[in-house]
Amino acid sequence: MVIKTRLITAAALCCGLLFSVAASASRLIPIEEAKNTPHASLPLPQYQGGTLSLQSVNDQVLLVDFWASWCGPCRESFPWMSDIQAKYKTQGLKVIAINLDQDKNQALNFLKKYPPGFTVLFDNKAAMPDRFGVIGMPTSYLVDREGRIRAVHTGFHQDQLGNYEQLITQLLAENKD
Amino acid sequence: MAVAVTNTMKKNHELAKILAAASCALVGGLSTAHAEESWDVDSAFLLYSESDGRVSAAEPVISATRNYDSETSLNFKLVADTLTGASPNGATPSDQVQTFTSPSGNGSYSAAAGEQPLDDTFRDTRVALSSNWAAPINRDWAYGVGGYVSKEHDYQSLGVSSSLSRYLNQKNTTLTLGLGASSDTINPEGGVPTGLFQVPEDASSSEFTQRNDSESKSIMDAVFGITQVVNRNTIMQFNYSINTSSGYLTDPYKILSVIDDDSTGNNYGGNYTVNNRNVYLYEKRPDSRLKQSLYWQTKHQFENNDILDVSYRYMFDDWGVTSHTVDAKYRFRFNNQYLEPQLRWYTQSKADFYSRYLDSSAYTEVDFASADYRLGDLDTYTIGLRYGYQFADETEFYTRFSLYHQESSGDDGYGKLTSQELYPGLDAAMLMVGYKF
Amino acid sequence: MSKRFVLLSLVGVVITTTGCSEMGVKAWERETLAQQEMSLINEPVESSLNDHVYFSKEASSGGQGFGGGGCGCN
Amino acid sequence: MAFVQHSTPKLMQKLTIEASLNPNQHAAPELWSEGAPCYRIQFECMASDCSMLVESHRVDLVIEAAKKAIIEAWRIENTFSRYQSDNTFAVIHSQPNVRQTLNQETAQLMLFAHHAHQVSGGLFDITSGILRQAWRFNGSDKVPSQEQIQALLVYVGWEKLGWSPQHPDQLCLPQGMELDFGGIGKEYAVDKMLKLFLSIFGDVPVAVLINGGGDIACSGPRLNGQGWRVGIESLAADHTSDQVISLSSGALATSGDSRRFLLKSGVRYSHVLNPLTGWPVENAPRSVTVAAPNCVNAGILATLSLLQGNHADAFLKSLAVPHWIHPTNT
Repeated sequence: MVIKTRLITAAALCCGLLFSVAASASRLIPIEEAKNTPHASLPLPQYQGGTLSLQSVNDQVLLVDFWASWCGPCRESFPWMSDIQAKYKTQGLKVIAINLDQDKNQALNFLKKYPPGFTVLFDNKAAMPDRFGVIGMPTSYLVDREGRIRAVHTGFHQDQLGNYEQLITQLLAENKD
Repeated sequence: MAVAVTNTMKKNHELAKILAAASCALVGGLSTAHAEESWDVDSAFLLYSESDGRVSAAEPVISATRNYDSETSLNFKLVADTLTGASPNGATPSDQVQTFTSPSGNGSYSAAAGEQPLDDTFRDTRVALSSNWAAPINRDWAYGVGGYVSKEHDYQSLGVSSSLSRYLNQKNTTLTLGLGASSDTINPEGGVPTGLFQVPEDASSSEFTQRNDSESKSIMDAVFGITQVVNRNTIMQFNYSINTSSGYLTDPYKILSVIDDDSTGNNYGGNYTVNNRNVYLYEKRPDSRLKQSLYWQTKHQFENNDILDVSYRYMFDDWGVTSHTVDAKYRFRFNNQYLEPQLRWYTQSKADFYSRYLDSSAYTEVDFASADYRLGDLDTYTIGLRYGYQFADETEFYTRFSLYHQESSGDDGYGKLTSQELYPGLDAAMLMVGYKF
Repeated sequence: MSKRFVLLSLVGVVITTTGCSEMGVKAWERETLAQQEMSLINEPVESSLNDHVYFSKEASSGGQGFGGGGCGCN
Repeated sequence: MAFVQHSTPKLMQKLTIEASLNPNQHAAPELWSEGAPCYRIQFECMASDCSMLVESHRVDLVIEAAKKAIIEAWRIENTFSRYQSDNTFAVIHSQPNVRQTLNQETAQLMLFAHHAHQVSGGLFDITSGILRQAWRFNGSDKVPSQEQIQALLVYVGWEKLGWSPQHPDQLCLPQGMELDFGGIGKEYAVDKMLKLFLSIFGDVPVAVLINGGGDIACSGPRLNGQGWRVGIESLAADHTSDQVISLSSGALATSGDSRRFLLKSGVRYSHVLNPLTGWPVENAPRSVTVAAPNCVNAGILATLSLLQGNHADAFLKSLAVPHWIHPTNT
């Protein structure tokens, strides 16, 4: 009898956990509350050659994604970022994936295996992520045409892709007026 | 008018956004990305063999894990094992031939003079299935739930477990609370013997005929742990765990010898006899046990990619057992191979009621007694070597060979008993072969 | 002797955990920790086979751990 | 709508699709070569001629992806068809007045219909299909009586459904009411086809445009970086294309049909019905084509603009979406 009640307590605990999972839908940060992109003037070497700073990209919506070759969800996000870049290029979206591998060679090997359909920059000394506030891998930031951070996503979750894309389309539409 | 137009514009703009979002949700975005969902299987086979023809075991295990994403997984594990051989029954060796009633009461086995009494009717097959589901709740919390069932011909166990983890400090610290409960049923061959009763000659005795068929026990577990990332190459864990068992905790097949302690007689130190029969008693343990342990583990990767894994456990319980365990592994890593020497040292002090034998003058007065060497003073050592080869398709073959050595010690007895080997050592060899795919 | 030991270990745990906030790494510094080999129980099958052997040969069992640490990927 | 073609097409093969995956017994799709690496696949679906234009150097993947996409289109057609006895549509309607659990796909469609209903102020309503029992747009002059319409309107109205967006898979359908997914089904099928098609190719370069009877979605620009040339069909009898646009991303959808109308006492009644009144929308354009990121989105905007009647153009202009309108002509 004693064991029974204990088992029930354990089961109750499990159920409580399962039902506490909450869905969250994210929205754009209002312009008044949005912060400017840090380190916007810092030029970083580009995989495709030359260097690029975030502020040198004019009048485009940016998806700035921090990633590393050893991070599984980052790998999963690559095809999606290629797709989204192709789909919204004409409407002014630029996907910039900033690599944070300590060893750049590992990133180069990775990129050979998974060719990116978007811009890749190297920040192998990790100058950028601290002030961006990266607390997980990958973390991506949606930057509007005025250089303000309007959305942050930590992680890459298949079930939130619709939501990511919706925010991008909203941001692309915003400054067209 | 101008205001009205602007309002309509705004409203329609909002409308367009909602429809864009709704259509994206309906079509499910455009992604061609595939989550890396697959079954990872680890299958292994263990051969365990004790020296002097004691227990040998064959144990195949297959574990399959489905990873839904980096944090969500479902695992199933199936283990089977078959044991054969002989196991010490708890009686002391003697200068006479000893004959023992088999556990079922329907036969007997004997030990020659000076020989360890081994119960060679020992034979068992076990099948166990366990399953575990682990998933995040949100960025800061994760949980796991699991179940376990195992069956052998005289033992069944059913358990559940759950865990809750909280990530702190940018996932550098993880607090975990784990809870487990299990309910076991024992239905020994020949029924449940009465503790500290004399082992009868055969199954016709009332001790046999009045036995219960089965007994049960329940176990509750709680673990509280902290996992801490120390630096880029080092991770550490501390656990405190508490485990309570209650119910039938006795080993129904273990007995004790009663030794004649009449120093004036000529059987001093020999088996105590009543009606010309040696007196052996069924062992009896308390019906509850509270164990607590502290566990520390550290893993460190060196500049050359080798990995050192060290752990220490201190355990103590209300039976008076305390133990220390140190386990160390060092993995030399080459391109697609590794070599891992392993060392383990374990020492325990005996339980309060452990007794290698009972004195004839006092055996009727004890409350609990067991001569099971596993509750005595014990030191064990394991030395092993594991080798693994990773193929280009990320499958892995591995093998491990290890030697296990046990040394028991304790009171050497008196009279004739002093010439007997009361604390024989044990050596076992283990070979494991496995494949991950 | 054993009681004192317990006390010492507990003190050890407390000291180490209060020092935790200064330990740790940034999300992008987990390259090594992300390796499967660096998880605390990286060979669960071997561990479970060992546990089974030691469980049936010794008076102590359990106490070992579970996950934590790792890649910190989200 | 038509595509501007240049080279002479050549029939390469008919694609064989297992009969069980072709429940409506469509003719086998045809694979045409338009001069490597361009291919065209012709197939039937939802009573329309449909096609896919593909640019790829991997003809094996083209065939595999095309088959998968066509099977998906036929599945959607069959699932929501009003003329089957054993499909999802039939199952839903066979259980009136009880709470039933919808499958995930239907629940998603319901959510979409809900959003469209909300933002259109009730003008878009998938329960309004039943009004077609009174209105038959076959060029005749049979205008139903107000009593007839009134009797049907009892069974029209999204809010009469026992359904809420909080539990999109729970539905209680009042007796006599009907859900009509036809208004979004074709666009939905086109988007799903595109998604499935691209998933077969993975990282292999490909450009594809899918035309589901005038509703179009493309994967992006063609392999040479140029847009797809799409002609927006003239309503003139000779079908000469009067406008050619370049589509390099997203989708196009058209609403309106010159062949479906009622003419009575000089008034041309469009086939677009206002679910609030039960009457056709007056002065609606004859057709509207809208460009949007996906076909479902383009389709709903085109439909909503038709419901605005003669404000269609202003409506679309306020949304700042690219669009092409054929005005009402009498």
